[in-house]
Amino acid sequence: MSFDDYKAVIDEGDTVILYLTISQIYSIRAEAKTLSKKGVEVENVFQTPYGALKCADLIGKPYGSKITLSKGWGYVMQPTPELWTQTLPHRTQIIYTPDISMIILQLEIAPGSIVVESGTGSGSLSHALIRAVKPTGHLYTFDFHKNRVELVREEFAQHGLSDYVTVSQRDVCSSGFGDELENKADSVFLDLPHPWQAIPHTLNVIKETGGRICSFSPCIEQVQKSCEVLSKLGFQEIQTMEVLQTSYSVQTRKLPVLDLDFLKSEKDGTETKGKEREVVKCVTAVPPASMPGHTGYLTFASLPPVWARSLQISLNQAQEDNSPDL
Amino acid sequence: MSFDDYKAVIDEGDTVILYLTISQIYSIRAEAKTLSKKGVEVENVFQTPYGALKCADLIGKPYGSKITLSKGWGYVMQPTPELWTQTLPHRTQIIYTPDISMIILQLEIAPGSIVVESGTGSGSLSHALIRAVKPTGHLYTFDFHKNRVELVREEFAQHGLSDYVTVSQRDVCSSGFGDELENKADSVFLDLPHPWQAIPHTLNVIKETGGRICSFSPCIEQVQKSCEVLSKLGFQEIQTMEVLQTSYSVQTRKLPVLDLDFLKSEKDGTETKGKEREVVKCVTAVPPASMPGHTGYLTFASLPPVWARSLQISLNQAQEDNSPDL
Amino acid sequence: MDQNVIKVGDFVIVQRQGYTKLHKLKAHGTLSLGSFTVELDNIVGEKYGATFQMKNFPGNRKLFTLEKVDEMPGITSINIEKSGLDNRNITDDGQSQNLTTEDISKLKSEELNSNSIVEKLINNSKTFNSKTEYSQEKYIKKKEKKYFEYVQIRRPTIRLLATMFYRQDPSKTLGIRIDDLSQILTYSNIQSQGTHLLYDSGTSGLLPAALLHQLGGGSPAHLIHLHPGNECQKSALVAMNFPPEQLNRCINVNLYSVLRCYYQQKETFDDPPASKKMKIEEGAVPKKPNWQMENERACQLLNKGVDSLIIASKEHPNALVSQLAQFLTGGRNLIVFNQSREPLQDLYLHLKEKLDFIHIKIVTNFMRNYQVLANRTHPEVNMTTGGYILTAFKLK
Amino acid sequence: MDQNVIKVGDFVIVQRQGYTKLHKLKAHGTLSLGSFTVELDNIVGEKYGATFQMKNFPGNRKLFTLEKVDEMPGITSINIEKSGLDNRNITDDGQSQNLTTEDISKLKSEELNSNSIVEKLINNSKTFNSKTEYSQEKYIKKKEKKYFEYVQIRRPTIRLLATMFYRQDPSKTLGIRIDDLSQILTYSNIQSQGTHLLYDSGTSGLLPAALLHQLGGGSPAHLIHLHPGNECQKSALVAMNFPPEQLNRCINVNLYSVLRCYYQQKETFDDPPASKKMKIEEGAVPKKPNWQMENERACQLLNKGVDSLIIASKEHPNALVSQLAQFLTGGRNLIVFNQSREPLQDLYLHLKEKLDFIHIKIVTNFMRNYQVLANRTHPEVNMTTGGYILTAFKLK
Repeated sequence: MSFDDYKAVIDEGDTVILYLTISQIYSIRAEAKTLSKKGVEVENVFQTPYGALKCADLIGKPYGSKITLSKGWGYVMQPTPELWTQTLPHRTQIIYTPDISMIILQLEIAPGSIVVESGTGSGSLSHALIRAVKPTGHLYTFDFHKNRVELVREEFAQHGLSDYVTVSQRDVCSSGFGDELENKADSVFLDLPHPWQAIPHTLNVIKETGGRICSFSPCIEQVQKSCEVLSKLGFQEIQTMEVLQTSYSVQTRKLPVLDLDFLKSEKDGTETKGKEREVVKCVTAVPPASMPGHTGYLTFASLPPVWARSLQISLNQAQEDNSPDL
Repeated sequence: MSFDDYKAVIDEGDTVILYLTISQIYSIRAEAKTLSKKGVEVENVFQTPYGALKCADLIGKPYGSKITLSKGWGYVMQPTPELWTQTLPHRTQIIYTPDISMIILQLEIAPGSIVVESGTGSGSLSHALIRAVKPTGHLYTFDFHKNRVELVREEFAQHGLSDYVTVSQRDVCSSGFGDELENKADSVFLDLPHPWQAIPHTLNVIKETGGRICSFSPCIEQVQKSCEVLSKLGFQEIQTMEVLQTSYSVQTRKLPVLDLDFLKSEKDGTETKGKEREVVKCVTAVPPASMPGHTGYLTFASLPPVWARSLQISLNQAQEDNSPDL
Repeated sequence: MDQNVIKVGDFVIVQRQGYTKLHKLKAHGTLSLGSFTVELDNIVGEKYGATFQMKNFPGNRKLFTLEKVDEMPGITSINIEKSGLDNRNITDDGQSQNLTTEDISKLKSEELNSNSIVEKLINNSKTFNSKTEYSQEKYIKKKEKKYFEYVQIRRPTIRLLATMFYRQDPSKTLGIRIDDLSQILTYSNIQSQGTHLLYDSGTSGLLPAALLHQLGGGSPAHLIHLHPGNECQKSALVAMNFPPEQLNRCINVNLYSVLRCYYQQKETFDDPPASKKMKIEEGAVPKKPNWQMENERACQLLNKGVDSLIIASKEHPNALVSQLAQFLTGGRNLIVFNQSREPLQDLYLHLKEKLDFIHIKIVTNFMRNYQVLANRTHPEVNMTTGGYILTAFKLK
Repeated sequence: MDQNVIKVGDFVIVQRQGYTKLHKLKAHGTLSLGSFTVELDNIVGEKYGATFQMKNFPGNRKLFTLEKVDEMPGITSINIEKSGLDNRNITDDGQSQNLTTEDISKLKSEELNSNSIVEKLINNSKTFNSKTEYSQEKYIKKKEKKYFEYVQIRRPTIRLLATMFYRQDPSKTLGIRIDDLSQILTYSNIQSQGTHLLYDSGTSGLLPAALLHQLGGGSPAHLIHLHPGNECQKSALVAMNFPPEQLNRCINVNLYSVLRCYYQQKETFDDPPASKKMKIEEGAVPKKPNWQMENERACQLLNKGVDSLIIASKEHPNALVSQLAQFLTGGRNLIVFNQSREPLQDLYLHLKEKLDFIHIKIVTNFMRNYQVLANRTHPEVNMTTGGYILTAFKLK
C-alpha cells in the first residue's frame, strides 16, 4: 500500500525497497507471513548477502532508516516507480526509467490525464503512468496474456493503486480498445510486436480535441512500418528518437608523476625506477565497463483535433509526393 | 607535391595548409601565379580574415612556422590526409576522419596492400588510403562521374601521389572492376547508393587468399540489403557499426559560491545579493553546441580464402534457418 | 468557455514548419515571423490546431494577415535541371541573385507562395546551376522555409516550450534539454501530493512550470520556487495558462529573503496554518507586503519538511545543498542538474563524506532523433549535448 | 614457404563462435578452450581460415582433437515447448539440472554436438519450462556456446588482436578501444617513412605492433618504443609474426635509460651512423650490452628529430610531454591517449600556456555495433566506453 502519497513509516503490507549497495537493491513486503512454494504459510524471511531479515521487523520503522542485519546493514526506502523498475519481477523485457521519463513528458501526461497502455508487460511503465495521472486521471492498460493481467492486477492492489488503473486482457491489434474508451484518451502508449496493427484503432480512443501517441519498438523495421501508418492516418509531429543513459560513479585516481629532469644532471646509472613515486590526485567520473547500447526506439506523434485531421492527411501526402528518391 | 614523405620546407607547387584558428583552416598552393575564373594568369593571392597572403611568399618557409598577415598571423602546416579532409573542395558528401580511421584499421591496410575503392567522390578517403599503402601498395579508385575522375586525378598529381593510385571512370555496379584486377585486391571499399549491386563483383577482385570489404552507407535500408547479399555470398564476420566523434575544448569556468550561513545570525534585512561574490574555478571540457549525430553506417566483412568459401556459405545459411521469427 | 477556442489574453505558440514562437495574444496585435509582420486578429475565435495561410494585407505591402485554410493545394516539387561539380568556384559575394530585395518583397506581396517564389529565385540566380546537387537541395530547403506561407496555432505545453527554448538558446534553460527535464521530473518522484522545493537560477520558468504541471489542478500539493534575484523568471510559468488556483500553489520567493525569514521567525511556524493567523492579524496591524506573506507561507511549508529538493543553478551546488538539505524529509530524493559534470563530481564527493545521503548517482544521456522515410532512414545528422543530473536519497 | 600454411612456431588465433584465443603453436601442444583440452597437431600443415571439429580423442575422455571439416551438417533449431510467466520463482540453487557433471562429461566424450547436448540438458532441467521465453532463449544460447564443436584457425591481425584484448580486459591495453587505436594511427600521420616515438606504459604491445604494421616491411622507417619497466610488454608485437627486418626497426628501450644515455652522450650523436662507428670499436673494446646498443641506436634517431610523438601512459602526461616534446620536429603531431578526460584537460591547459603547440583538441567516440537481420535490425544492447585522445600540432 506504499505507492500512493509520501509515507513516513512502514505499515504492515507495504512493499519496501531494501537498499544494501548501489547494485544490491531489492523489493520485499512488510508482512510477517508469506506462502511457501508449496502454498503453506511460513515466516516471511528475506535472505540478503549480509544476513537474513525478518520482514515483520520492518513494520513501524521509518522510511529512510537504517536496518541492522546479522552481517551488515541496509536501508529501507519507500518504493517509487523508479525503484520498482529496478526490482520488479521480470515477466517480459521491461521499459527503463530514461525511456519512461521521455514517454511521460512527450505524452504530456499530468494529473487528470486518461492514458491507454498496451501491453502491460511487467508493469514497469504502468507504475510511473499511474503516479502521473492520479488521483483524478486513470490508466487503462491492456495485455494479451491472461496470467500477466492477473499478476499485475494483484500487484496494483498490493500497492494501493487499484483506484487509478483498470487492467484488461485484450488483443488490441485485432479487437481494438473497446467501445467504453471511445474518444476518452489523452494519450496512448504501445509496446507491441506489431504496433502498426494497433495504430488504426487508436483513432477511436483519442479525444476529439486530439492527443498524443507513443510506440516503443526495439527494431527499426517496426519503426518504419509504424511511421508509415501514422503518416497515412494524419498524425503529425511524427518523431522517432532514442535515449541512452550513462550512469557515473565518481572516483579519485592517483596518477604517478614522472621526474625525468634529474636524468640531465645525474651521472651514475642507479635504479631506473627510483624517482617516480610522486602522484597527482585526479577526480574523475567513471562510466561502467559496459552500458546499455540500445533499449528501443521511441516514436511519438500527435493526432490533431477532429477539426484539423483531414487537412493534416492531405499535408502528409503532399510531403511524401514531394520527397525525392534516393 | 607535399603529401608524400615528411617535409621541412615549403617548395614551389606544394599544397600548404594555412591555420588561423581551430575553425579557420584553409588549403592553398605555394605558387606565384594562378588562373583567374576567366582563365587569365594572375598573381596568386589568398584572402584571409586577417589580410591578404601572397602565396609566392610561402616558398622556402619551414613547415610549422608562423606567417605574418597584415591584420594578424597564421601558421603553415604540411598537409596530411586529415587536414586535407578538413579543407578539400566538396564535390560530394565526404567521409570524415573517424570513419576513415576505422575503415583503414578494419580493412587491415598497410604498406603493400592493394586496395579498391568506389566511388572516389571528393577523394577524402583516397588520400588516407594512399598514405597507408605507399610506396609498395596501390589504390585503384573508381567513380561513375567523368569530371570527378579528372579532377581527382589532377589533385593526386599535384599532391605527388600519382605513382600510388590509379583513377578510372566506371560504373562498378553494372560493369564490375575490370579483368586487370582479378584476384588482386586485399580489400575493397564501397561508398555507393546501391552497394548490394557491386558486392557480387568484389568476389572477382579479392585475392584467393581472402580479403576484407567495407561498405559505407548513410541509410539503414542500404545496410540491410548489403548484409543480406554479403551473407548469401559467403562473407563472414559481417559487422555493422557506427562511430561518432565528439571534440572538446577545455575551459576554466568560474562558479559563484553562495554564502548563506550568515542569514542565520544577521538580523537586518540589507541587500540580498551582497554576499555571493566568492567564486570557485572549475576546469571543464566543453562539447560543441551541436555535433555530428550521424555520418554513415560502416559494414565490414571478410571473404574467406577460396579453400574455405563454400563451407562458409553453408554455415551462413544454416544460421539464417536457425534464427527464430520475431 | 471552450478552452479549445483561441482567446485574446491566451499565450499561443505560432508554428511555421519547424519554427515555433511563443506569443501573448492581444486584441489587434501583430507578430513578426521571420521577415513577415503578421496580423493575428483572424485567429481569435478559431480553434487551436487550425492552420492559416499568410496573405498580403490589401493596401499594406509590409503587413500580412492570416486566413484559415481547410484544404491544401497540391504541392509540386521543384526540378533541378543542372548541377555543378564541386564548390570550388562558388563564392558567396552577395552578388549572385539578380532579383533585388525590392523585387523579392514585391513577389511576396503579390501572392505568398513559397514554391513559386523559390522557382523565381532559382531562375534569377547566377550561381545556382553551378552549385552541387547537394548544395542545391540545401538552398531550396532553406528558401522554401523562408517563404513558407502556412502557420498553425498551438496551445503551449511543457513539451513544446522545452523544445522551443532549447532550440532558441540552451542557456535560456541553463542547458536543460528535454531528456534532462523528463528525468528531473521522474527522479524527484513528483506527483499530485506533498511539498516540493526548487532552487532555479534561470530556466525561464521551465522547471517550475514543468513541476507545477505534474502537481496538477485542484491538488493539495505545493511547489516552493526559490530564485536568486528580485523577480523570478516566469516565461514558461505564465505561458502554460495555468488556472489561478494551480498557479497560486507555486510560491515564488527569493532565496536569501525566505531563509532570513525562516531563521528569524522559526518558532512561529509550528503554530496553526498561516492563513488563519494572518486573518486575525489583519485587523490589528498594517497588511504585510506580498513578498513577506509569501515568505511566511513558504516557511510554514518548509518547517514541515519537503518531499523533494531540486536544484538547477549557475552557482556551485555544494553550498546550496548544504543549506537546503535540512528541509528535505528523510526518505526523499535530492536532484541536482548542471550543464557540466565537474560541479556534480564535487557534490558527489561532498555527499559521500557527509554520510546522510545514499544511492548517489550522476547520469547523462545520449539522445538522437531519426529521419524515418522509405529507403532513407537514418539518425539525424545533427545532435545536441545534454547536461548531468545527480540524484541521491536522504536518510532519516 | 607458403605463408597461408599453419606452421609450428606461428602465433595463431583460435576462434570458436565469438570467442578468440591467441596461441603460440608448438609441436604436440595442447590448448584449453572453455572446458575442453584440445590437441592441435592436426592443424599443422593445414591452411589459415580452415574450420575444424572438436572430436573426442580415442582412449582419453579429457582430451579432444581437431578434424578438418569441409561441409557443415544441417543445423536444426531447438523447439521451446512451454514457457513460464516471470522469473519470480526461479532460484538458481544449482539443483535444477538432473544431469551430473559426470553425465555431461560423458555426453561430451560420446559425440560433441552442441545441439544434441543442449537438448539433453533442457530435458533434464527441472526449471527450464518455468523460465520465461526470454530466459529460455538466453539459456539455449549460453549452452550452445559452451558446447559448440567447431573452431577456426586465423592468422593474427591488428584488428583481431585489438578486439580480443579489449574484450578480455580493457585494462590490458590501458583502455584503448579499436576506434581509439584507429584514430591514434591516423592523427599521428604514420606511414612507411620517418621516425616515430612512442611512450607506452602497458598496452600488451598493441600500440607498438599497430604502429609497426603501418611502417610496413622493407621500409626505412623506425619506431622508438619507450617503456617504463625492465622489459617492454610485447604480446601483440610477437603475435603479429613480423619478419625480423621489420621487427628490428622497432627499438624497445627503457625511458630512463635512453634519456640518460641521450643526455650523457649527446655530443656523439651528430657523428656518422652508429653502425659504422661500432664496427671500428668492436675490435678495440669489449662489445657493449645489447640494451646499450639499442639506447645508442635510439639516441641517434632522437637526435635527428621524430615525425610523431605518441603517448599512452598510466602516468600523468604533463611531465612526459614536457620531456619528450623536445624530440618532436616542428610541424609534426603529438598524440596522447588516456582513459580519463581529466589528465588530458590538464595537458591541454599546459600546452595552451606554453604556446609552442597549436590545433589542440580532445576527442572521444561513441561507437556502437548493430544487429542486422531481416525484421530484427537494431543496435546491440551492450555498448562499451572508449577513451580520450588529445592531438596537437608542434610549431617550428
